[in-house]
Amino acid sequence: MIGMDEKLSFFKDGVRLDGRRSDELRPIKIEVGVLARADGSCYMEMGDNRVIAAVYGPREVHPRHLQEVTRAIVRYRYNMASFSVEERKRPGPDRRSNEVSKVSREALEPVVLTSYFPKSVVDIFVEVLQADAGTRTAGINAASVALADAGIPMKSLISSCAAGKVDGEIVLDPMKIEDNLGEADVPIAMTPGGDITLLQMDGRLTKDELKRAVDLAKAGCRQIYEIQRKVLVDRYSHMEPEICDEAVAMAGEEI
Amino acid sequence: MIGMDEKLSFFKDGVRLDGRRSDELRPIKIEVGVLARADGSCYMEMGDNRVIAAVYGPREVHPRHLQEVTRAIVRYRYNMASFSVEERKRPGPDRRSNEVSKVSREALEPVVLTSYFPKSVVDIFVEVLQADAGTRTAGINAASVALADAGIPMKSLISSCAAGKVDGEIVLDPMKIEDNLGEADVPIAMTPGGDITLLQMDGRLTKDELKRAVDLAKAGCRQIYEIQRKVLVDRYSHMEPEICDEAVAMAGEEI
Amino acid sequence: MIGMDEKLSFFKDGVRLDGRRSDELRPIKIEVGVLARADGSCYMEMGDNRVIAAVYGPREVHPRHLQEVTRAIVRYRYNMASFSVEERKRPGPDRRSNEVSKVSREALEPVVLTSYFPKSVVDIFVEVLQADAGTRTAGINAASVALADAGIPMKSLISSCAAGKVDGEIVLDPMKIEDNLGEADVPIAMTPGGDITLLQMDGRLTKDELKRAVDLAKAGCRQIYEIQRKVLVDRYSHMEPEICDEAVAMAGEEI
Amino acid sequence: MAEIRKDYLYHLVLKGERADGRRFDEYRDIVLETGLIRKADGSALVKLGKTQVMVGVKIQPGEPFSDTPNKGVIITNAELVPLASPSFEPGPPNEVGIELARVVDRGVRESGAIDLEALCITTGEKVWIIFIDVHILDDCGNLMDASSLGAIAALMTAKVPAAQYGLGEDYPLPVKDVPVATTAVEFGDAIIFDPDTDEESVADTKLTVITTADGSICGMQKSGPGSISQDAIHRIVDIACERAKEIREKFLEV
Amino acid sequence: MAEIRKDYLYHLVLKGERADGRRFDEYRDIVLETGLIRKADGSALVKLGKTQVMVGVKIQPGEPFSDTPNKGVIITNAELVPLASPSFEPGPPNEVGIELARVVDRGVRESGAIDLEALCITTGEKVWIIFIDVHILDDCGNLMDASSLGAIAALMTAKVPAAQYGLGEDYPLPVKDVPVATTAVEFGDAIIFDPDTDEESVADTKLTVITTADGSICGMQKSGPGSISQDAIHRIVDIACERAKEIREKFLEV
Amino acid sequence: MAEIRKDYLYHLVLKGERADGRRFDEYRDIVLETGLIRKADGSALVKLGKTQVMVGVKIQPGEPFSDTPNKGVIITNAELVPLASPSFEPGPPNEVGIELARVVDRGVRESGAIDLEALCITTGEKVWIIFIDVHILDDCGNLMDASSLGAIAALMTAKVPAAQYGLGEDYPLPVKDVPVATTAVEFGDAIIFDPDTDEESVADTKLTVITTADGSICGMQKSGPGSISQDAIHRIVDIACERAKEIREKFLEV
Repeated sequence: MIGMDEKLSFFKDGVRLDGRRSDELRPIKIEVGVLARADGSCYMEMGDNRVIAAVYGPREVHPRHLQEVTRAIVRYRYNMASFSVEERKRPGPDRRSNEVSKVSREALEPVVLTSYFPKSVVDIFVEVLQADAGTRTAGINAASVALADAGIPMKSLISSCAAGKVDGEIVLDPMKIEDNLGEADVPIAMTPGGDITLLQMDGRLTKDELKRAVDLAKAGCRQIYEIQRKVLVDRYSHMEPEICDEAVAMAGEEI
Repeated sequence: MIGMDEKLSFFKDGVRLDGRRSDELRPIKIEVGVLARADGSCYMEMGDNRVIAAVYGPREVHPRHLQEVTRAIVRYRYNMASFSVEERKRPGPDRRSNEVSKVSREALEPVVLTSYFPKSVVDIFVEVLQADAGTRTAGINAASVALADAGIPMKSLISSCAAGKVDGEIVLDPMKIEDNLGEADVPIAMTPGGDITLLQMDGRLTKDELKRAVDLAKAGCRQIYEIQRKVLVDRYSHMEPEICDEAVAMAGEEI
Repeated sequence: MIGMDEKLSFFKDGVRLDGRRSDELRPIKIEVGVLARADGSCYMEMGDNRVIAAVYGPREVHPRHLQEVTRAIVRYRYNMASFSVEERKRPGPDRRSNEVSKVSREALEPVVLTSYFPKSVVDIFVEVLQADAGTRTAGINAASVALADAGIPMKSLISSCAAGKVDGEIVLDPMKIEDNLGEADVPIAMTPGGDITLLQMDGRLTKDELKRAVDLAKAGCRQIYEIQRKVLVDRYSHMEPEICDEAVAMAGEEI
Repeated sequence: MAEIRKDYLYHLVLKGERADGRRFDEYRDIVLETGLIRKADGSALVKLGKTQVMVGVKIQPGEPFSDTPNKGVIITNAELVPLASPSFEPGPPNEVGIELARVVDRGVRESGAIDLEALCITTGEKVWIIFIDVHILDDCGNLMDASSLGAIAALMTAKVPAAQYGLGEDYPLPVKDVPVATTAVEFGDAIIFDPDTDEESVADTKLTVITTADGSICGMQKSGPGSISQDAIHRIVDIACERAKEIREKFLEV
Repeated sequence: MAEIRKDYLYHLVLKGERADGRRFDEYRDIVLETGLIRKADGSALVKLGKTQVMVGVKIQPGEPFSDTPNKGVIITNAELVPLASPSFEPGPPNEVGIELARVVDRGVRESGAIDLEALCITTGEKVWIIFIDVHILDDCGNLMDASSLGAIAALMTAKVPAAQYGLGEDYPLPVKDVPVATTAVEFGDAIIFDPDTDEESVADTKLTVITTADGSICGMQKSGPGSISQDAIHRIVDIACERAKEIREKFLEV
Repeated sequence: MAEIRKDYLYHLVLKGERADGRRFDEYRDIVLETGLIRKADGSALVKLGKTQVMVGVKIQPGEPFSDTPNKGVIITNAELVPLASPSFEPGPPNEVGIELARVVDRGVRESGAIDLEALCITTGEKVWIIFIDVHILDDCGNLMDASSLGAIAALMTAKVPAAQYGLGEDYPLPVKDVPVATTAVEFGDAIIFDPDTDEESVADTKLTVITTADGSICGMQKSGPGSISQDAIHRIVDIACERAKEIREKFLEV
């Protein structure tokens, strides 16, 4: 992933170009319930990434033949706004966003209690308003909170972030320039209990480096989980006890 | 809408380039019942515009989920033949024809008695064979007659034409060159009673000019209405009394 | 179909460029039952053409509104692999493959006993892995055998090949260079009884030449039929008697 | 179509008759008007009985195909717009529309009707592109023959709009042959020409034969889910040559 | 929407009231933030009550249209993404999205807001292409006004990224006029501005009027399957000019 | 798949067995044939048990991407044609087909298997485009491994058709590494390699690991709506490296 000409140092005085340590996440901001029409929603910033997730459902499935008799289906649509990237992107799905939608859905499905709502659908929509490496992980984080906000029963939240390799070193949560010119990228998602629900990798790593990357990304997920949990607790602790209990329970019980 | 280089006079000796006065329509020709397969049809020429409208229905709705329980739905498809314009147009709908279809449908829906035919559809198809500014208004005029020819119950006919501004003057029914190089275009459609069912405007007008344009276009609609009415009366007066009565009643009762 | 510059002789010492006589087919290889998932399948080589046909069904029709109450519908999808032709072909159907699919389906429909399976569909899929003139006829031959392999009741097999005109002479089964630079191409398909179920022609022929071309192509079809029949008999003669009887009966009874 | 109607048509044919009184090899009335569409470079409205087809020809400069750098390009398209029949649906051409366009195209192309080399402007760079757009207005049967007739009539009256592109004066499109399509169906032993919608649906298999001015055949297409005997094929070809000659003489004399 | 809710809204209007307590000609609160999207060349987030719209502007070199070789190009698109409403579906823009984009485009284009000739780089070869992308985030009614406001606000704060393409220094997009769209619905005799989703669905016919800084009208669109009286049109135009002026002064002062 | 079949497979695994008698880390028989498609510049037919995949490679001159002006281009596509499985439908690739193509592509790209700089013809203008087309013929499970194997085998036997384009003599495509994909599923505590269709549908989550000749990992993909433990991941990676080595030695020795 790196060309000779573009060689540049990703570290200066022991810290990364944006001042982070190797094991440090970018600044995170999460707001829950930001949309009026959606059943649940969440706005998230991870560094320069800006994404919004909305959840609709459980609701009726169209077209009908997609219905499952014993459980709800989950749909996930990851979409980049035309203006979210350097060069204007044509509107609509491309091959990359199709793949991201698939793996993101499969990152969340393991915790959604789909058997509670046979024949229905839970629709998750993620819009990327600004992209700076890590939009799929930011989208999964936001979607997880939006699901909780929509009151969709889940075994737990899902938290997601990537680890990468730059200048031979394993780093947490690579930003755009590290991702473009780095040597590897390993996005993961996991439950608070440590089960991996998303795992992709590209670049080049030894077995040992891979292990360190997964360990580091898991540590990142744990930090993100604490933030997700706090946001939900803050939002629902002002509500009537029973609603609050349910949301907080979901946010917390598995940690 | 006008560039300095292209400046030319749209009036010569007080009349327009094609010899019309400011408040004069282009020559109109209407033929009703021109197609054998359609339930109702109408061919119309307005100056150099040549359009055909066909109506099918009320008939069953496909796909089913578009059905409305309490009323018929109305669909309208405005389509330009590839050879209808200077530079060959790619077949199929583009953004402009999608918008024209929408506003044209909404120009006719107010008079169609949709509650008479729940769960069904009235399909209106308009093909533009030659275009010379004003095809949407010609299409609405033809579609209105085709609806009557199909025996679709309506509160009244709809008549449509545009007013424009060229060389600072408000003119009726702009032709292509006036539309391309003129300063504004205001297509309208209306019931014989004067209710506006289509109104669009682009270009630049003062409030006063707008009022004069709408007044002029309404006067044009009234003339067109008389022609539409005459064509239907002529056609159905040779028929059995009851059919004739119905069609003529529809054509005439509201004036 | 021929330009002056490209003029070349298609015959040398009385035989064609690949050593065949005018009335000789290219080498044919047929394998039946080559796919595990399909209900019936057949791989076929005709000269440099390589095609695979699969049959699924009778099975349920999706979408439902395509169902026929009194009979099975037959679908046929002819598809060329991107790498099957000189210049890479964009994946997916184009206008040519749509037409080939239609005429190929109509070449087989006359012998499929569709009334045995109301409301169902018999799906035939033909993939061209390498193309060298005559893919539609190879596809029909393979599909016919695959239908028998799937146990779809048929009145008879269908056999297909083309005749062409090169250097003023009528030849059987033109290969690519003969097709590209020749003067006419006449693909046909027929039942063992001689009924024509596919007939197309392009190029330029006199009435007399057309007759000779059809006669020659029919003779080719009869040879192909013998090969198809032998392949099916060989395959099913090792099976339990009743299955064998049925397949062999189908393969043979009409000759 | 109702079974009873099918039986009726069959029985008529057994008696040597057709529902509209025509002889088996008789065409419906043909009306041909050219030049109605001023914005097209050539156009023709064909009425074949109640069937109505408008064909427009547009001619524009464009790039040649890389394997024929000194030849003009023909692109034929047919739109079965839903205005023309309750069975047509909006959307890109389905296989019926594609087949129609390709058969019309085959007639024009294989007959050598257009002198493509005369349409080269700069070898390998710029040639004239001929767009033949078939727009079906009313489908009362036998679209193949109506569309093919419209196409050659529109081409024969088309002008190459050279002046508009600074390429000299306009000139008539160079037409070298006059292909005519003739379609028939087999009804038991009978062969019926120019089928209307009912006859098409009863017979379910058509044969279209396209012939050139010198009586050669330049295109054929069997269409529909049935079979046809070789004998019928040759009988259709014979009559098609005659019918095409009549149509050519009546409507397409240069 | 349930019939009972419709009746309720109607009765409120008869009493001179609206469900959220606004006057008939009163807008919901407007919040406008520009420059939030660093990767866009201009951007604006508009909140109109609970309606939220993000507009991004991207500016790239490209080819001019052949009939305007010395003018920049404006391309406007609106995405009604399914995140924004239970009634929006994935897929290419439907007619509602297309109409929205075209009305936003009409305001920008017909007002002459952008000096297109100043966006020519090399006549006939290269000009700046302005992409205006309207991304609906939350549809709580009156997308036309919110999107139009977002578009002009994003344009007014946009920079032409010349440096990135080796075409000199970045400079602000030359904006010459400030079109503002104002939408109203007719409710019996009453005219109600800035309708929310409920009001839109009850009234079923909207009129959007786009005005320029000098009080001219540069675009109008009646939208919805009903009719409107000429009297209502002129009353809406009068108030639209006033409202647009207020919005321009409050949010769009250069 | 019927529940009863699922239970059966689960119970087998608990006993340390698989339905077809394989060990947990055992592959089905692999048959690899290259060069069958003369019209392609490289081709490979892979049989992995009953799974059959044909991969064709076409190499043509074209334009480079603007951000890599001196590098060839790889374009990978996978067609899950309906011939190959009752669950495949005609139409453009769905998300399963897209994922398959992208994982195959990832292996080739990230391993650096193709020396892209050696495929530059004229910097910024013309480079060789490598089209890798994966054509699934019979889906009996584990398409990822079969397709990846077919892709690298086709590439290793491909010739750059330079002569045909007047660009010198044909030469073998420069291949620098040999990525091999290995896929496993987690079944309770057991890890099962090279799953067939039944095993895929019971386990519902797969992990594909792509390794290079030097034992590095150059691509991974968890696929399916379940979760996987970190422990399982590392166990799969360990065995994948071994299996890949065997496959490389047996089938892909240069």
